[in-house]
Amino acid sequence: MRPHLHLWLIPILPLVGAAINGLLGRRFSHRVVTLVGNVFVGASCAWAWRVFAQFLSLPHEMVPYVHDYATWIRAGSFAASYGLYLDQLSMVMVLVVTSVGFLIHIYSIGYMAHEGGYYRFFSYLNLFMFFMLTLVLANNYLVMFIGWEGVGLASYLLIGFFFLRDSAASAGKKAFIVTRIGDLGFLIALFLLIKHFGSLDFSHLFPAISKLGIESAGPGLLTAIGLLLMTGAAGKSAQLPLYVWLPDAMEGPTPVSALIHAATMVTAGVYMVARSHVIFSRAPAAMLVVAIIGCLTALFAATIGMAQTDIKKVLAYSTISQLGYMFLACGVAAYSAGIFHLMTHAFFKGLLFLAAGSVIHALDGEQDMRRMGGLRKHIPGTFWTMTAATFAISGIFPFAGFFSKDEILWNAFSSEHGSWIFWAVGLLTAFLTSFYMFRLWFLTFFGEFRGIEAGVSEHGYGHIHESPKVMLIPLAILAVLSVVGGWIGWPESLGGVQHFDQFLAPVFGGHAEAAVTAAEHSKELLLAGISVLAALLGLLLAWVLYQRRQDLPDKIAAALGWLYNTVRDKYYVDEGYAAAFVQPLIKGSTYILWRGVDAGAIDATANESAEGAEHVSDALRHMQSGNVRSYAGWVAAGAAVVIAYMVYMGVR
Amino acid sequence: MLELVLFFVFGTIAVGAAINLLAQRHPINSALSLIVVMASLAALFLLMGAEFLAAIQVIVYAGAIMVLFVFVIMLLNAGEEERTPGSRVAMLLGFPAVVLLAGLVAWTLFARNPHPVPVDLAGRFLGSPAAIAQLLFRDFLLPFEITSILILIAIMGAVVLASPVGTTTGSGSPEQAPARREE
Amino acid sequence: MVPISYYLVLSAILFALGVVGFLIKRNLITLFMSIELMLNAVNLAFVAFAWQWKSLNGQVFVFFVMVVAAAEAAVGLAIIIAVFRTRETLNIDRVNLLKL
Amino acid sequence: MLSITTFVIVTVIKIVIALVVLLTAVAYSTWLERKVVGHIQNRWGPQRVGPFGLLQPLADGAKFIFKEDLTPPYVYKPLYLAAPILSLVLALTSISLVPIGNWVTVGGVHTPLEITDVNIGLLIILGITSLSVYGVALAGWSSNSKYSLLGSLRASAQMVSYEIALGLSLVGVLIMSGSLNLREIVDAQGGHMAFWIPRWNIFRWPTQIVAFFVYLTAAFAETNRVPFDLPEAETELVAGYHTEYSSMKFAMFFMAEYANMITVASIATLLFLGGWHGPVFGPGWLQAILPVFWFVLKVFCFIFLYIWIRGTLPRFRYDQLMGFGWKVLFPIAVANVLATSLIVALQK
Repeated sequence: MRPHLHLWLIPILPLVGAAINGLLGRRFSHRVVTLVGNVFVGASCAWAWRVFAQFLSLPHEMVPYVHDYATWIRAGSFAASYGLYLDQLSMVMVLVVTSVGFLIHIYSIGYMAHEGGYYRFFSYLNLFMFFMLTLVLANNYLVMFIGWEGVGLASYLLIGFFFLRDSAASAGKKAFIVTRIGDLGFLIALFLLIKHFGSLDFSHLFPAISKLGIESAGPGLLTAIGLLLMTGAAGKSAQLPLYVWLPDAMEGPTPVSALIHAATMVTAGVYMVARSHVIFSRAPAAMLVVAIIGCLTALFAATIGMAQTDIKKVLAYSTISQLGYMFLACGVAAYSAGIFHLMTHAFFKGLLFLAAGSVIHALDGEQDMRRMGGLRKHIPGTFWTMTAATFAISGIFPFAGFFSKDEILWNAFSSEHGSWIFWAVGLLTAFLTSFYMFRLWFLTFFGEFRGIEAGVSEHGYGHIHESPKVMLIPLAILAVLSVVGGWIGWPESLGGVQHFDQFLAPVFGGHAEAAVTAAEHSKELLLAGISVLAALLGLLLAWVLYQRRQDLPDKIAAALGWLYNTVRDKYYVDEGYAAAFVQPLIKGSTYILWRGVDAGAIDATANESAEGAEHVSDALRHMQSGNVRSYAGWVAAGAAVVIAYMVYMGVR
Repeated sequence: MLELVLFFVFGTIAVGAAINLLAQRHPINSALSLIVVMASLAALFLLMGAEFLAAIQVIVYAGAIMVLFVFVIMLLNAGEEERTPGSRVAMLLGFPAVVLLAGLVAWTLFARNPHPVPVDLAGRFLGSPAAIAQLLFRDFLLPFEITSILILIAIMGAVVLASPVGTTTGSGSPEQAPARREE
Repeated sequence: MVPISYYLVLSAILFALGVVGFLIKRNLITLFMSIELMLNAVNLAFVAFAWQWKSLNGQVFVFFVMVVAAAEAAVGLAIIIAVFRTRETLNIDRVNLLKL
Repeated sequence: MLSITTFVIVTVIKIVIALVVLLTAVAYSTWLERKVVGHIQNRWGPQRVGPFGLLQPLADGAKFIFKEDLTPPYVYKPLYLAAPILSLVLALTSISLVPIGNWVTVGGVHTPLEITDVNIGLLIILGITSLSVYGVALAGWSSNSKYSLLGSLRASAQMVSYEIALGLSLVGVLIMSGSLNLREIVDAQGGHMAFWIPRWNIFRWPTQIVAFFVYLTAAFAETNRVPFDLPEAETELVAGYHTEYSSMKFAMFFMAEYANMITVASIATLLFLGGWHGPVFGPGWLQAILPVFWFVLKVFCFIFLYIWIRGTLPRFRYDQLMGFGWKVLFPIAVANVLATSLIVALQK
């Protein structure tokens, strides 16, 4: 008899929380809202861990553990059900999402304490958790798509949380619409799947696809599906060319940026690609595209990140480039590496955002790094956690980032899909990453505080205050995680055991167990060394520029001139999109649709018909003589006509 | 044979009374002739074996509703109806329509099926109270209840409407009587 | 042996007479009576059909028609009383305020 | 099944007999009334005409016939004339459905002791009684006098109201015997229960006793008898709806009233008191006669009760009358219907 691990509890609990807070929260006290908002997520997190325990002891033939709860759509041969699908991959995702999510919830208690719409915030956050877990646990693409759209909705709501601020509202809209473009591709991919395989159920779909051969000869059906899926993923995970919404999404509260736009939602694309690895691994062309896109995005975003001055913007671009890494991993069929990096990234990037939030909180909402500095002494807790995260993301041994990033780079170099170009770009990106991260680090925490002479927040200096415990504790936990989190993926080359790869092996096939020779090991070690070197180089450069010779950066910027401006202004991509797509759309809808169709045709017909009716009725109203018997006459006539018609029809 | 004779007797009575209803100028006479129509219809119902309906027809229609009419006529002391210029529409439009109606129906019934099926009297006492009750309280229970509620509302409406402004007592009970009769 | 069509014709005649009454009479109460006459005609048709098809539903319908007629009479006559109280007349041609 | 002709002949004969018997019964119930009320009021009542004034009814009849038949001015003639006839006719018609005994065979003709045996007899009788309102109403209205009008309005309102209680009080019996045919209802009451109590409906369950009294009261009101004789409350309305009537027309109303009393009495007998059931013994002719005798006896007792009450009870006030009808009798009757149906359902 199969043990029934009640999976449904994991998504439902946050939904309940969201419902309670959303419907009744307005009347609740601050304390109650806090309680409701966190207890349910905490419960779902705890349950997730319990499920994990059971899952490990689950007999081998029962993995993946699938459970259908109800039939949703039944149209002819096609059927979709509300079902949950638990295998190692989704297990990892569930754990990451619930744990990080729970930590960030706790953090938000402190961060949002003084904001309006407190209950609204927690209700949205819980809602997001529900949709994210649905996405992760779905047992067919349709339910996954619900979660997919749902997290989009939640992110829209949360980005526009301060909806009174116009920039926030428009940022929310931007995120929503840009993601839509990708979702269209996703949808079409789903239609193709339905058309050719008649089902969206993972447990039907993947075996069916595995029977097909590899489309090495030339692009075919699977390639098309893969590319379309990649479009969706690019939209959701902010890859080229659809990354533009993520930086603007920083308008939302910082916990939101941490949870949705760093740790979980934006990685949904990676998860989806990994989930569909069966399709991709049979479509080399698609995989190549994925790898290239990932690679380019990583580099591109990293370069932009170098020149940003807004602390959250920097983190946003670094998120994009890290996501690029993950796609690169998927593109070279190193899915487990991608997921590994996803996990570690969730730790340290979440931490980075939270710490940044703590800094902003300390400075009463100041986000510009040029007006920070010397905060090390004022907010030590934040500083130390931030430090851990910075080292982690820069991939310095033995922090978490090192292992995941290094595994990606190694695979990019070694796997049959990879090539040294990918590796080179990856390495360059790693260097840039560590540079801009340490730039941020130095600018924020070292030197002396530049807030006063800049004249912003005139009472800033005295008011720099460390964040409350409720914010520091999650920081601490995440800091620990971003230090040790990577060790479960300790590569053999360093005499460790790849627990992570082995855990995920059943899902992605056993390429992790590829017999690797000592030569391979030495090569891998060499590459690892190089990447660490690059990271240290970045650290050094940042130290030189922003600690020793603080006049240099402006000189360099002046020297580089237009190049620097281009990078600082994000390559004018937004402006380009505006000119290419947005303006034509606005013009067209203004002149053709609005003035022409709506006002010219639709309204006109409505008005004209109304006036005609008025005239007619004006003529007819004299029938209303008020004489009942004349009415009776009309009725009789009408009856006669009806009867006559019926008789006529009967006769014919 | 006997049925045919009875049919023609009562049918002629009904039609005659109906015509009288129109011809009379005093409402009370019209009311009485309408009662006659109803009585003869009750007889026709009996011919068709709807004995329960026949009784009900007499009790409810003749015994209750028409009593109401007579009451109202008495209370309002309605006299001969005065001659006022009617409406042209009623004359020019209504009458042709009526004629057309009657003509069409007659034509349909005769010209369309020239050999009317004679119905055997096997279903003699088809409408025995028991049978009707079976139908009424089993298949048509919901409509039945709804109509009873309708009646209740009608009673209240009648009381409210008919009672002089301010008071709600007054000419209540006569209006209520026939309505209550159904329950 | 009465053919059903006879009954139907009779009911048609009665109905037509009712309509005519509604058209020519002026007294509110008499108009009401014409309506009742039409209802009765319809009842006759119902019973005739019920007889023809050996099904009681027609008769049950007549029952309901009667009930509704009773309610209608109660309310309608009350209305007539109210009208008489305000307009001091029962002549339908004098009760014609409801117009443009 | 008889042939049409014999059927018609037999029916005509029965009608004649019924008329004669009924009219004499009516006549002598008036005599009885005067006698009994007289003795109740410590008088002798009619004495002169014949022994014990037994010929008094004939004398009255003669008087009515020879009295001047005057029609007051300003009456609405057709209805003024039609009203009394209408009420009398209706009163007599309702009798025609009342069985007074079993089937009998006279000269090879097997026929029931009633004019016609209809299987919804009771419904038809109720219908006819409901029509009898018109007689009163039209009389009062047509004779164009305020006394008559008031009287008739009261009378009709009263009859219409109490008719409901009347009908509902019968429903219990109908539920028990499951038929609307008077004969079947009576047959259902044959035999006796424990302790030699006859199986009459009134004894079947206590609820039926209640029903019987409801019927009794309603019947008094239906027939406009004391204590419900407001329509002809001499002190206020002279003589109510027949104030303006004289001689034969008045006599018709008079006869109608008593005929109605007899009808009501016989219905009570049939429905509650077991109809013609009673100890039957002796030779064949006696066995043939006895049921009829029992029936007549019961009806007589009922009529005596009528008169007795008239002699004893005072008259209600009109609002009391209406209130009693609607607020007391009607609910009791409904409750009785519910209770009886419940009992029957439980017995099934």
